[in-house]
Amino acid sequence: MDFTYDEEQVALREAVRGLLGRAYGDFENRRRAVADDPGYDAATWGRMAEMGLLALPFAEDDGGVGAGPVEVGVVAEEIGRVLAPEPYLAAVVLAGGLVAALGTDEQRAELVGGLASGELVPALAHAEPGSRWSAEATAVTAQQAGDTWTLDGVKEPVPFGASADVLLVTAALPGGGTGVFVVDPAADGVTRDGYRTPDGGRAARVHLESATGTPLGEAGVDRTAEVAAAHDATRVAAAQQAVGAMQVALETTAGYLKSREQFGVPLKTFQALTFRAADMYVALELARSLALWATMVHADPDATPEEKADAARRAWAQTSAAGRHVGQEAIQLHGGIAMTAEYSTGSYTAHLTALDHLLGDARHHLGLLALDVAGHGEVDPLR
Amino acid sequence: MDFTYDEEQVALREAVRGLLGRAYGDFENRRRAVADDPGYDAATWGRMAEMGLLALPFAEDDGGVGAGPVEVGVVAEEIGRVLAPEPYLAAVVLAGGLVAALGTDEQRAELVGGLASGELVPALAHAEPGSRWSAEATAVTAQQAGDTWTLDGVKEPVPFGASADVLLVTAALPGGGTGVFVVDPAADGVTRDGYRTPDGGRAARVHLESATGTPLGEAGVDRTAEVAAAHDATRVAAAQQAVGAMQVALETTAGYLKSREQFGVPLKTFQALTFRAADMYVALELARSLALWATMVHADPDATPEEKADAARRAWAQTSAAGRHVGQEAIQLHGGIAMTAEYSTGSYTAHLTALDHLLGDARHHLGLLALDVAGHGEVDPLR
Amino acid sequence: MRLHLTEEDAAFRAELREFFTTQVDEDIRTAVRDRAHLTQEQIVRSHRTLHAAGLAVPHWPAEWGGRDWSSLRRHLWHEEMQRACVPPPLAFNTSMIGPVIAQFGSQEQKERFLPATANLDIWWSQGFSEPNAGSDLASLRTSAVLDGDTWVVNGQKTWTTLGQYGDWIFTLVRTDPHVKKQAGISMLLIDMTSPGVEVRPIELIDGSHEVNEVWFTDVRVPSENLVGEVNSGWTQAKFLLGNERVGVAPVGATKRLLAQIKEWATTVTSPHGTLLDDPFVAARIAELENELSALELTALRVVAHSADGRPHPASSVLKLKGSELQQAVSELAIDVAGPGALASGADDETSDLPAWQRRGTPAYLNLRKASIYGGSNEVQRQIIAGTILGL
Amino acid sequence: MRLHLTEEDAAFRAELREFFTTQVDEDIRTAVRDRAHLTQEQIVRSHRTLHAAGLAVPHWPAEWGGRDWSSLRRHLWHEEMQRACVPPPLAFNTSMIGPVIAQFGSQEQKERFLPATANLDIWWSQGFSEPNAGSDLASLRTSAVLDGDTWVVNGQKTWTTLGQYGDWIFTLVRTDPHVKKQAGISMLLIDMTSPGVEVRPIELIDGSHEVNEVWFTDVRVPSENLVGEVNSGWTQAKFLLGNERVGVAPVGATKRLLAQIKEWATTVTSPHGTLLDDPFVAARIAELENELSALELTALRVVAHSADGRPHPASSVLKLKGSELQQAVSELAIDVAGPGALASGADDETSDLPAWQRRGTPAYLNLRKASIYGGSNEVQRQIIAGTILGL
Repeated sequence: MDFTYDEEQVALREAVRGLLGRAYGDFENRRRAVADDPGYDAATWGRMAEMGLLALPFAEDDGGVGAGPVEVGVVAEEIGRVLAPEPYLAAVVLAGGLVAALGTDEQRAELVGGLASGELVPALAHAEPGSRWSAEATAVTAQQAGDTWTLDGVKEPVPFGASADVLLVTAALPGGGTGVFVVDPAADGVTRDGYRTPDGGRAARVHLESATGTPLGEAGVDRTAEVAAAHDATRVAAAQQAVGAMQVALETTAGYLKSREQFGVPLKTFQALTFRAADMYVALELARSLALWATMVHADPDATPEEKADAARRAWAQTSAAGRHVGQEAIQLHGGIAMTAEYSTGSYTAHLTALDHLLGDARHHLGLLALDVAGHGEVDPLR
Repeated sequence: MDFTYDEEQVALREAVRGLLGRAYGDFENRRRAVADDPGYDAATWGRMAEMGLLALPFAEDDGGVGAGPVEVGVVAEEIGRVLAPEPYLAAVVLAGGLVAALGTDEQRAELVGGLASGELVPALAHAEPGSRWSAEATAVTAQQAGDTWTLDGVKEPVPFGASADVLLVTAALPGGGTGVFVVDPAADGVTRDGYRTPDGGRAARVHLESATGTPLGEAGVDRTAEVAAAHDATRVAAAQQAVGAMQVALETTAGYLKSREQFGVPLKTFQALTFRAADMYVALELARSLALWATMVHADPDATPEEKADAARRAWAQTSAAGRHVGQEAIQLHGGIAMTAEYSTGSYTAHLTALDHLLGDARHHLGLLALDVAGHGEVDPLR
Repeated sequence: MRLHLTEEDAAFRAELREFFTTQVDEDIRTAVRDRAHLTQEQIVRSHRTLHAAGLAVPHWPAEWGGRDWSSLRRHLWHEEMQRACVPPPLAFNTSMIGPVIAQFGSQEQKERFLPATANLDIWWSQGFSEPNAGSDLASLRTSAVLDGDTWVVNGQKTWTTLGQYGDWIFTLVRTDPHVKKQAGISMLLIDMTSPGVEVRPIELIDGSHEVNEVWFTDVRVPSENLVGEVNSGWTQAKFLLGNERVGVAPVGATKRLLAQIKEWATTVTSPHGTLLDDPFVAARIAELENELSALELTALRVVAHSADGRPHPASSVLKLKGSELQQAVSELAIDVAGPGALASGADDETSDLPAWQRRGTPAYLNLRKASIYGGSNEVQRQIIAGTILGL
Repeated sequence: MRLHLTEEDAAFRAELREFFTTQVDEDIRTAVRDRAHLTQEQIVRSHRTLHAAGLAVPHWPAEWGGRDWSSLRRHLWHEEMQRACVPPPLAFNTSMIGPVIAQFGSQEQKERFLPATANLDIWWSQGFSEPNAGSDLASLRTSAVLDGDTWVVNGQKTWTTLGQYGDWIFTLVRTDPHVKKQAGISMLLIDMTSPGVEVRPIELIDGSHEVNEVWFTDVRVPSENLVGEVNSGWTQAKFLLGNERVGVAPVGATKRLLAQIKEWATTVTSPHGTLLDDPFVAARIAELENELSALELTALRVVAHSADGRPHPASSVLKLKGSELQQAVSELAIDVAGPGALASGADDETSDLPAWQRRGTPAYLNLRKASIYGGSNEVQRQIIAGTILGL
């Protein structure tokens, strides 16, 4: 068991930190980037592509660089540190991961290749009004007529759904199960309404009315398991993204306590505040440990889908709870200044909260873990 | 709505405080009293009888003084303040309350009269190994042969069961339901094994083997509701007892923070400690409010059994949770000294914990309240 | 000890309930229920409806529209208003500057300001906080220098809530820089249309614009607009800040939101049936309901003991626990909303998700302020530890 | 990044697991599993079984019985021991005074004490804390005055765990009252059979006798029993207290107890089936399991970064969270026990309730100490805030 990055991974981290630091080290740049659609900076996205970041998890044959969850986690943590608004989780890990898992050779070449080069941003349209982090689609249905599949219903919220160049849409299959379809957003019957998410991100309602879709991979096969696996991979990367965000939220808070004076003394004179900062550190480090562990489980070629799902759930439950704690305390320990959009801290809190809504909050996942406590004795993370 | 005691109630409180202060104002006296069986001071019990405290809730016709839950609550709070070990809750509120509710004229005259005068201490043998704060008896069974009822099985833990002069034993009736029987502890087939509880109180195993019992009140009638009601009344009194205990635990802690020096300054210099004392105060005051409110509901002649049960559950859930919080923090804010039996604070924590085991902890009662949240809109305590 | 309201108080409560649920315009109550932002016009209209019925300033002196109610009745009034989704009358006018002018103002000031303040003909803003003061209010720097009959004001105030609608602003200004900091402060009333007054919006983390910076550059204020004696402002500030006994904890609104969350939860499916059947959600609701009952009853106890006009020190319990529960319930709302809580930027035209889901996160983020402003929860703990526990 | 143990480490672990579960006497492991108090004889027997296999002092210098293991292996050793219900070797000997003597002692002291210490032929007690010092260890007052070749010791120590079994006691004493308080302290080894040494029991709130006061009245100690230089005791104390890297958080024992609680919960009926089917109980278990995994992995991270022999500042995280979780699991145990937790004074003869129910409350009360001793959780927060966050 070893928690340290190798030299290449350290070099990757430094490179990403450099790129994103230049882009968003000044928080005003981040505010500007999220102010207008598409909610991120296309030039930064392009530079991420040039650096190969968008190609990281994909096979070399598909245009990727054949790295894995560890490298993706490195990128995600750096994204979290500066709240880079680019749709890395949504496009690369979630949508890209599903294409890599299911797509035909041609689809992988086109979609993964386009994604890796920065030319094509995919989005996964999976959530439906009323659904709650389920891996199944029910409200959107797919109908087959000959070789043609048509989709009907509403997908919402779809992360970065309004600006995506291609949509992957999940739908209930006529014979049961959930299929995944590639949909051209410009096609007839597709209507998109985009809006902001609470953290300055973007989501959309995608309305499908007899919209044509191409099955991703073999037609008519239930893909619930693959949809779930893509979300689990996203939870693991999101956990590292949240760790990066919490780290900076804590550093900023500690810095404020050191520099800010009140009643004639620095705030750090008030032990009730510094002790709470210490508790934030504890929450962060515990979450970091589970996030790194889950990354290793996902990087392990021998890990079963069940083990990966369990690791993702555990890591995300811990990180999500820590994110609430750290996000809330970061604002409280600052006071009013952190309530303003101009100051960065509140945006970290908003982002940590938004990740919960994308992937399921701690209570949701603990509830699922609770169903299984009778099935094992001790939990042993050490393999 | 009025939370203030009237003059007579204030006078009662002062009188009880005087009596119990003389008995246990010096904590060493309490240690001595609980060191030997029966675990309390018979002389103090006698003085409580002389003052009429043991007669408070009972009808004048039965030898009581016709007061009610408010006066009982006054006594309970004072008991809590000094951790008086006398079996007031167990004998007067729980066992006595059941006799008053169910007993025939003769039984009430004998048992309530004896209790009120201090000559006879009853105990309710209801819990069974494996049961969990249920109002039903299942493991102990009652058999009828002619006019004779015999009881079989084990009751445990029975509060003050080894020293009680008379036992009230609940048992599953042949026709279903739970009956209550008066059992002479000296009778054939009754074996008692007493022991200490974690707070210096006493409990016992009562083994019944074809032991003769006299039905309390009419024979063969299901008394589950009355057993539940007696426990609910006990929860309300226990809530006020816990409030008294928490009050003193907090006062003692605050006093310690003021007087104790470390690193050359008083402990109260450390804001992280004083803020936690403030949180203890908040927990105490919120619990006090619900405890007093529940007492008023129980004192209200128009309140239904359901309303009384609900009020008891709410008050006790809040008080129990506050007791954990205050009890744990009282020790932590003191440090090692509060771990010793010689110092009072740890005993307050132990007593607050023991009350949980007698009456059900906060989680248990919140679980039951949770089953009912769909049944109402807002909770409105104001009548 | 008495559980029930007296017959008279019960009738009083019933009458208020009837009024609030029938006489205040439905569009306003709907907006409150749906957690929408109220327009300025709605706030004014609601306020005037209350005032016309004598329900905007009941706690003022009778001479200026007060009703001489018991503390209990004021509590009932406040709770019934929240329960009925009626926005309370504008606090800057009715709870803050009105009572101060009534207590400390000259007869001319009373006549000039109190009727207009009561009817919201003047919209008052608060100019107390400054950028570098935080909870340390007395360290304020905005200065007022006397020039003949006129005070010349320079400086900056911040966190001025709804200052964009303000006609007048009541300020604390430093009128003597040479004495101990509390001793050199005065309270000055400033017409916000005066030259040199500039209001700049502050965007909050939920994207809302509800607070502002207010800048004063050589603003000339007639000396008659100073309240009470020169350099007595700290007295008036303490009076104003300590004046809040009733309504310091938003129990009624929090209870109402919790009840709404239960309804919303029944519309979400879960593996257990609806989300209200989910044992974790139900347990969290049960716990919050119990805590809110305890808080409400504590408020009633505090109300009963503050008849002498001084705030009960336990008011700090209400503020502390009240804001914690308000935040906890707002957090439950987003957990129940689930993925729909991402759609904060959507409206009815662009989203199929219900409004309560979309509005949850901004409200949650916005309410982080509840434990910061009006005396942060750290200040409240300090008060409890110091004043009540003697620490 | 590597998830798996190396083949060698995995084999190492398997070997230890085999040893602990087959070679340590069953009566000892059963007593630990049932949360019973161990007798002195059991502690000694278990310790010697470990030492005979080279498993009592693996972290000592190889010359004195150490094994030169990696930090990871020492972690595995400690966890497997707890998992198998094997009491760890006596910490006073193996983690405290042994390493100090090995580092600072004279050759004579090493030869005289280390083999006997490793084999528990000498039972050491700790004499650091004093009644009025609390976490402020350096303010100690017990004095040692040189009289020829002999130190004369007077004063009082407290919280001496298992001092009733002690043969020798290692103490911090003030040997120079005229310098800054840390500078005048020395470490002295005292034979507890010396005239003037008195051990008095302290009863704890769970009724147990595990700590003691130790009084010294004109106790004469040969000067050869002073460790290191005179007045260098603070150095040795810091070394001793900072020496704990492995095992600072009792993860293994807490995990084991939690797994046992699950088994116990299946024997209790609830409206949902067994108590393990109760969703609140199950959710609390799931949360604790996850927190314990996070703690265990954090311990592994800390272990990996403490190879230089200095404690990682994040050790404070382990102590803080480790004691919190230990306490939380002990609290869950009494909640699962329910009414049976009242029967703490009963034994198998007098009770039909299972032992785990009867032993829950004393253990819960006893473990309140976990966040107080060995550096209270307040001290740990201070370390985290100061050393790690720079506050």
